Amino acid sequence: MPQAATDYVPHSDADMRTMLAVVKATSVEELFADIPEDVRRREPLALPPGLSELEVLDELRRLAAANTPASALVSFLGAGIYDHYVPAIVDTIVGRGEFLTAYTPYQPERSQGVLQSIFEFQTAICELTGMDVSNASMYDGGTALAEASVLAGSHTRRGKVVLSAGVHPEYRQVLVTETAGYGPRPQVVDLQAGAATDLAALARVVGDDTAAVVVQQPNFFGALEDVAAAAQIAHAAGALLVVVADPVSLGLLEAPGRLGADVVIGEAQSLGNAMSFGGPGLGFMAVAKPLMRRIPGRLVGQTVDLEGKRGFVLTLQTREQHIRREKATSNICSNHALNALAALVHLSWLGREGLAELGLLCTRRAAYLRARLLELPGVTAYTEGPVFREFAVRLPLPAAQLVEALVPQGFLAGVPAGRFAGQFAGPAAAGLDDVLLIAVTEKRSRAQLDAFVAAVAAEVDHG
Amino acid sequence: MPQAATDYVPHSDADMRTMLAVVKATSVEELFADIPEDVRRREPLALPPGLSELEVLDELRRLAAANTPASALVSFLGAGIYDHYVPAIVDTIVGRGEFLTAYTPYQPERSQGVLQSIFEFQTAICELTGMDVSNASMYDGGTALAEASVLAGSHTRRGKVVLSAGVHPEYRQVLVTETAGYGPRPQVVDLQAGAATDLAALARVVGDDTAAVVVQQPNFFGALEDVAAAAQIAHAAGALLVVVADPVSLGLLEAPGRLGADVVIGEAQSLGNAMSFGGPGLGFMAVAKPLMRRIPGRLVGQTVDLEGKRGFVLTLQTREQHIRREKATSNICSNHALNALAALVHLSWLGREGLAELGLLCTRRAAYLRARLLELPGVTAYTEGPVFREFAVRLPLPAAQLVEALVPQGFLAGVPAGRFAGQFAGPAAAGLDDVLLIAVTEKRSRAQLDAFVAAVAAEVDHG
Amino acid sequence: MADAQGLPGMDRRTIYEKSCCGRRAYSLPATDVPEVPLDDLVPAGLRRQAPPRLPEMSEVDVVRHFTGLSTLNFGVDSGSYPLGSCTMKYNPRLNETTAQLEGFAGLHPYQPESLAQGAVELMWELGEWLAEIAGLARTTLQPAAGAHGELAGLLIIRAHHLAQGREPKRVIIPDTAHGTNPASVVMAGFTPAPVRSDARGGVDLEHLREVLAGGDIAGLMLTNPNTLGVFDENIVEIARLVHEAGGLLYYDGANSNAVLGISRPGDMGFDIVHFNTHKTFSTPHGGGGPGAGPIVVSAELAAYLPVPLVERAEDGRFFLDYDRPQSIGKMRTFYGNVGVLVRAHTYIRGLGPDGLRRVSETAVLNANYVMESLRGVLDVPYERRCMHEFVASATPLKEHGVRALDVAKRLLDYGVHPPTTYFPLIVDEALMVEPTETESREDLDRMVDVFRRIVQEAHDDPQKLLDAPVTMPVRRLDEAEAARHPVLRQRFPEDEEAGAC
Amino acid sequence: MADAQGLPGMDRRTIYEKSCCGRRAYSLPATDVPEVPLDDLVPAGLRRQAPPRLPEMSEVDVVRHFTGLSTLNFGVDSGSYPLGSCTMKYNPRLNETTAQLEGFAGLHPYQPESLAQGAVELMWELGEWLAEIAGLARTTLQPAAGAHGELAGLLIIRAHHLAQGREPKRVIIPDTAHGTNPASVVMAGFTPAPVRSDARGGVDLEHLREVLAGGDIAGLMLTNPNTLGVFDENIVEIARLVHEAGGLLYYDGANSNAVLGISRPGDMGFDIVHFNTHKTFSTPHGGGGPGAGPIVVSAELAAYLPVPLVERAEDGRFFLDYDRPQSIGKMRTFYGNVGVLVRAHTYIRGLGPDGLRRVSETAVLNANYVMESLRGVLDVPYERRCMHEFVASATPLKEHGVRALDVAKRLLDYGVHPPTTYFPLIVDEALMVEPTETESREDLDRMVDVFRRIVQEAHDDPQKLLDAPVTMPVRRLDEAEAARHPVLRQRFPEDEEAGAC
Ligand SMILES: Cc1ncc(COP(=O)(O)O)c(C=O)c1O
Ligand SMILES: Cc1ncc(COP(=O)(O)O)c(C=O)c1O
Repeated sequence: MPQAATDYVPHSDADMRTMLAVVKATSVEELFADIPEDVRRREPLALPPGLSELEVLDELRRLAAANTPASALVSFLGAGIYDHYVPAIVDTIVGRGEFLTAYTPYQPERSQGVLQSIFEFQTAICELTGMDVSNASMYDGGTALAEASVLAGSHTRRGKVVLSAGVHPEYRQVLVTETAGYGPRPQVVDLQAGAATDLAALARVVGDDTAAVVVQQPNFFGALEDVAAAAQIAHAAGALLVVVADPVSLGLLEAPGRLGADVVIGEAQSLGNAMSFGGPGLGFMAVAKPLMRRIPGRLVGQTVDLEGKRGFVLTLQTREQHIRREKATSNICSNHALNALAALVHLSWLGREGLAELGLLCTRRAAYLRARLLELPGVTAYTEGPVFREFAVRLPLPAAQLVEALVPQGFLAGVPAGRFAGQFAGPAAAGLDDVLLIAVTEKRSRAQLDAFVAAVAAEVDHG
Repeated sequence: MPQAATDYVPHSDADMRTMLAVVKATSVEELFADIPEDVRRREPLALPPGLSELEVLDELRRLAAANTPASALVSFLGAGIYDHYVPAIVDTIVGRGEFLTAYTPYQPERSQGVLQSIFEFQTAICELTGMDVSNASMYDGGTALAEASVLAGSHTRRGKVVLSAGVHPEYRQVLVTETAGYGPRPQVVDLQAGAATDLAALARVVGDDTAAVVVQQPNFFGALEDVAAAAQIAHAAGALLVVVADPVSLGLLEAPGRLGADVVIGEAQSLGNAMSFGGPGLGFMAVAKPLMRRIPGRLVGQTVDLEGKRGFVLTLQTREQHIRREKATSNICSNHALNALAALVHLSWLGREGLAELGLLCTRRAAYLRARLLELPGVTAYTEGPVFREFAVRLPLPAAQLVEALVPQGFLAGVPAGRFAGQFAGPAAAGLDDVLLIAVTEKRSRAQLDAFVAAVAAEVDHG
Repeated sequence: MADAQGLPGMDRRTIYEKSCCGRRAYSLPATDVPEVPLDDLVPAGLRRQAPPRLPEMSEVDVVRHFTGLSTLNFGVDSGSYPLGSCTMKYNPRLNETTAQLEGFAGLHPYQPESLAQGAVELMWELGEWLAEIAGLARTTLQPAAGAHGELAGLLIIRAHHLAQGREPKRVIIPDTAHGTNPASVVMAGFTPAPVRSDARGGVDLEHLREVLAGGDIAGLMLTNPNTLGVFDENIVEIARLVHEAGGLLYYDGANSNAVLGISRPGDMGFDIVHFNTHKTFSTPHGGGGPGAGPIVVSAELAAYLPVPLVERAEDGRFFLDYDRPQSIGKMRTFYGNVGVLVRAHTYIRGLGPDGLRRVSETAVLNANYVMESLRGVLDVPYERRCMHEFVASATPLKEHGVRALDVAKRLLDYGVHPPTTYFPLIVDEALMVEPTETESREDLDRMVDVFRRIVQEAHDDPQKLLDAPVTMPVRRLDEAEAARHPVLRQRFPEDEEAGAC
Repeated sequence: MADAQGLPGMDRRTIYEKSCCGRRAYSLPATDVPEVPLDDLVPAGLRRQAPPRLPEMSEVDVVRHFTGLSTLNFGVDSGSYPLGSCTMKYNPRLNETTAQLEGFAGLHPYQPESLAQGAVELMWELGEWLAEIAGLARTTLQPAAGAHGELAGLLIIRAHHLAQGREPKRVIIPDTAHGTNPASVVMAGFTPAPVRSDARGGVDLEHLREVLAGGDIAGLMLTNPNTLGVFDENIVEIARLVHEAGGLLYYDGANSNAVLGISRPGDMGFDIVHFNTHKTFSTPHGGGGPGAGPIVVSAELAAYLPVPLVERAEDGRFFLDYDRPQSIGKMRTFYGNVGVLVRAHTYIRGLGPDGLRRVSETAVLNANYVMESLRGVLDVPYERRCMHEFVASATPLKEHGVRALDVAKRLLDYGVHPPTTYFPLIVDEALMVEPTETESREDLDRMVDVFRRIVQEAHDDPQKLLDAPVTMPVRRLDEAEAARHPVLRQRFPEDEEAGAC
């Protein structure tokens, strides 16, 4: 009988008969006798029939071909997901079956590979952020923020968390949704003109009910915040400072830990991971030593075996749900370990100098593009002051319209800020529809930047 | 200093200094003192400057994008290279660094992986071909044919090899070129109408000067040859029978070994290997036991270690150039081991039943397409009788013209036989320009075949 | 220098310990824009003082380091992995091929929807399929894992009650439940109300009635089959009772591998279901993740699903719908672990309804086969058929001074990955065995044989188990020490005393 | 069942021994055309009687089998691999990425040239680059490996002489030459004329003059630096002498890694050069191949290059030129190992002229560094600088009953791949060490340290070397037995006696 659908079950018919005999059943049906008849399904599921491997691939190629991926265009999209170059070695390593097809390392003696890699990842995150303790990863930036808020609430036993509006609007939405029944209530502080956080307003709302202050660096519009000042405000009120950090920026920008952060979270997709329509990315969280026993998720620690040889294990598991159940610091169980491995490989490839180089190249090119765009008639600065690799400009036409117009020329001009209009208020919220968020990675050559400026110029002239 | 080109050299400047000190040199220059000044190059090579990894990838993507690969079209191209489906596991396995980046297994104790896999490959080839001994691979089908001819010459000490014109014309050309100074002289026997070898003519030219008779099954135009009859003719004259076999056909067609072949060679690209513009493919060679010590290339054999445990080693190396130098059976050193591994994985995935299933599916679809095409006005059979997955038809217009005409509709209609016109004579050579060679793999669904027939019909009407 | 040991991965230095000043693997494009002084770009005050001490290595060093590490690890590709409740089945490589197609992997979440129609179609289709498999109405693909799906589901339960002006607090959870269930309950703002299991391993109906009688019931979370591997025959009655009490039923789908096409949670009476694609739908677990935890809800609850919801318009176009006023909000940035979802889609598309059914039939057969073969070897507490997994107990070995953990460690020496040992809590010295459907009879026989041997060893020479493992890169590791003196990151020499690398 | 051994790859059954009746991994589209009876398609007489006994396995079994096998293997990715003459440098993964781009991997050789312009451009460009690196005029990319390039080159030498109405028979080959050189000479219809090496390891000029005086000289084949790792300082004189005698000079480019951008064979006086891309240009060797052996020839010899030659037309289009009446013909089916050539192109494009020069500088520095560090530890026969490799001799250890092979086996126990031991023939107990440029100083130090240790062991406890390896999956293998009773394929039980699987 031909095999016309994929099937990963090994048994031949003879195997099935032998095995049924061992379990003293005459049919597979019998094994399901415990399932009451009225909840047994007799008709086949209404799903398309199975396909052979090559047909499945054809079908998935058809679906893939119905997309025009940003990676194939000259893209300036960012706003949380970045098209950085992933070195070729990353996929080779994360594709090795021993990493790819392993579960969480519950048996450390047979899992030293992934355990050591997580230990190394934790170290890398600590080094980048300037913090003492990093966990083995979170789902993404947004959920990491929600967890940070819960952590701050339980640590300070306070009921409010104050967020800069410069924190990614989707992260803020996730925080609101996920902590609806639990953890501190969020309050948002607007941005001032120029897109940096209004620190005076922040200082006004932070008080002794505040569990944490959250700022993002660079913030959603690319503005560089005064993290140290935010730390002062937070700490003066006995609150924690949570910083949402962009790991790629941390070769160039000061480590939040040095500026007073108590918790640093963020999204590290841009290290080693494909954009993949936004997931799976890589949430991370690092904390200062005193918060070590409050951090959610897996932690890997160093220990010794009974001969005194170094090894690595999951540790401080009494924080975790699988041991502590309802007393756990979080419900997170599966995390994004493989994405963390990818990030670690990418960071190892970049190394100490490479990360700084990368940041500098992005910064230079972003600054160049910003300057060129601001020369165009009607284009003005939305983000003011220094930026890292992303900034926003105000256009003389709706940003979404510009994006659409430039697609046929092979450009993805940026992310229209109007998409997030509901998430902003105050001076920075005016006329968001004309604001375009533009990210420049190392993939964008000067030639592309120049061509892009020319294309924008043409549209601006039209408009 | 930024690193603006790829560079796989690990040394820092400090390393270089330390090392130079150890070798008592003050500069790297000094190490090259043995090279006479007049053959030292002082100017840099006139090559484009180095590029960073992402720029190299961009450039190679540009070049790749300047091709429209057959794999992305509805292709009927064959004639030696086939677009069979390669299961996803193949690349995973051959991409594992331990296989990919190993050298020839000179140290068997540390190379059991590749040695065992070659032993398994040799077994698979023996099973497919019905022969006793297979080597670890050859470069490709054409060079394997040249080697087979040399082997036959030295075994029989005769000076002529008689080739059916049904043997791939490029294989024949390679044979002619490579053995110009050494080995038996080739003589070609024409095909009769219907594209099978003219066995009567073959019988006439085979004599006691003949080292070997060579036929291909299925032959270049897809006709099925009477291999047993060819064997009789060869053996009657004391010559060897060399069969050029298509490994994919060997789940369905009789093993040449059972029909009297002394040597079976061929191209196994279609097992597990990308088409890759024709290379690297996978030449193979299998021989009957008495020829074991004449086979060129690597052989892996089973043995035991000093504790009696089974293991595998390169063996009978006294046939080989690295031991026997000018007395070797061949000069081949590097072979196509990784391609052989890919083929082995593919064969293991197909298994006993799968290879037969695959052959049957191709045969059915090819037969269907042939029948449908032959219904079209002016389309007549070139290849007559039963076929496997490939056949030739005579068109009412030049085949190359049809191919060109159908590209915009997404079809690669086949290989125009006119391309090989100079390599044929006799009845089958007449009007080759109108002959199209059409291959149908399992990738071609009935819907595609029907659409193709319709497209051909439209062109035939035009023409 | 280390002693003679020829295999790779034995150099156990960390990547930081292998790092060497001035080495590098990276290359980046040359600066092609004006080299503005750094101070003019980013003021010194914002810039980093000390560089992060990332490793400095050549590319081959990086490759060797991680290749070596991988050989110290164990995956499904390495051998049998009967880790109960984790469904460590074969992860088809086809999934990897499809997920890596640039048309998926290269998509930016904010690119115009018109340029991502294939991805949205895939998500829509997968949602429909999961709804059919669950026997419920609408799907969200956002949750990143099972636990995240639980949280999403519980927030929907919360929204449902709030919409009716109620705010009940208690969510019933059997004592067999996975730790994520109670933890999620707390994170959603509820309190867990535990319910006992009966002698057959199912929910104790008596006790359930008692708990329900306590009122304030928001819902119940149940895994069925549960983590003992038994199917709760009273499920229809349980659902009736909970619904009567005003509660909703949440199905923890971690064990769905037992019932695909055989019994649907929706038909059992559940209102919300999550699937762990990394268990049931073959997406690889990657040493801890990423997975995906899509949830499916009844038609009545669809309004509360997180935004955006994947929709298909009249004209056949696919779109992300944000205009859902009753939605709980957003469960995560962007839309879900799309890369993982492509794999799950690939898997379901290939297997089809018959293949999925065969998965469950075989998973259940395999578990029963191993269970029956182990009767008399280990204790098997519940005298009934199991579903896709079963729990054995190593209690009888205690008299030899041997515990489940020792059995687990000895299994390592025989090349079999140990079963789950840390739960379910209600079985003493539990060994939760889930062979999965992709293990062959030979592999199961070998597994049974190894168990037998080890039990024999426990009788004859228990020290062998206490000493295990002996064939691993490390001997038994001191977990207590790790927790007592946590070392959670590399320490650099200069942290202790000043000095260069 | 095997004894306790927890690591994978230790199940040493072959895939045939693991095979099980009725298992399968494959899936294929359902038959969608009329199911004509098989006899009507292919007559029974042509059909197979007994199926090939391919393994029957599930997909996970196949994956596990080969994953296990891979762990028994050693590649550059596993550690240092100083296999002399083989240039086992790092194989950049970028090469794999580019070679797998569908735009290259999916090309059929007979698709219209207009649809393959990128591939032909790549080949053209690579040909130009290799010509520049060689210091010669035109390239053919057809040869599949070095030995195949040698044959092509010798056939060109043959054609050159024939075109001048001559048919000289002798090709001069130094005693240091690799075995492929004499073997290729024979296959091209020539006879090898050996020439001795002098005390410094170069060609003995006296002897060369004698051999030349014998007349009938077709040419000379030389590796420079040669397989002793020394550069022949007399190369200009050698070339002059051979040319004077009417011969052509063939450069075996296996050792090109020493001279990239530093000295060009064309400038030295050679007429033909082959490169081994799998040595010099970082394409992986794959456990034996595939490689590529492009050759470059002088302008005078270009007419003889095999067809098709890659050409660029006036209008910028690229094409394959078959219209070359003086061509020797075709060296292979189709055009060359294009997949390998893409990798070589990628490598050269990334490194550029400076990077290539740095390759050779570092390769030579590394070799000298190891050689100097080993002086006093092993015998280093030639008291001069080496180029990218050097030959040490284990002769001093003979007094302890230890030979080069024993040193090699002991190296395995220390995780270092041994050097080449089977040649060059003129050094007793040769250990030909080629570190390559991608090994770091630490790795070289470790290598030296291991050598030291082993030599110490040879003095203190030679049995350790004779027993080696002890940490490998197998102990020392009996190669003589393998040759005496060749078992070159799986034997099936039913081959011995009838019986099912
Ligand atoms: C029964 C059960 N529920 C929930 C979970 C949590 O799933 P995830 O790890 O995907 O968050 C698990 C995972 O082990 C489980 O076994
Ligand atoms: C000096 C020398 N010449 C020629 C060759 C043959 O090259 P290939 O293996 O590519 O045929 C080798 C390979 O080892 C070699 O070292």
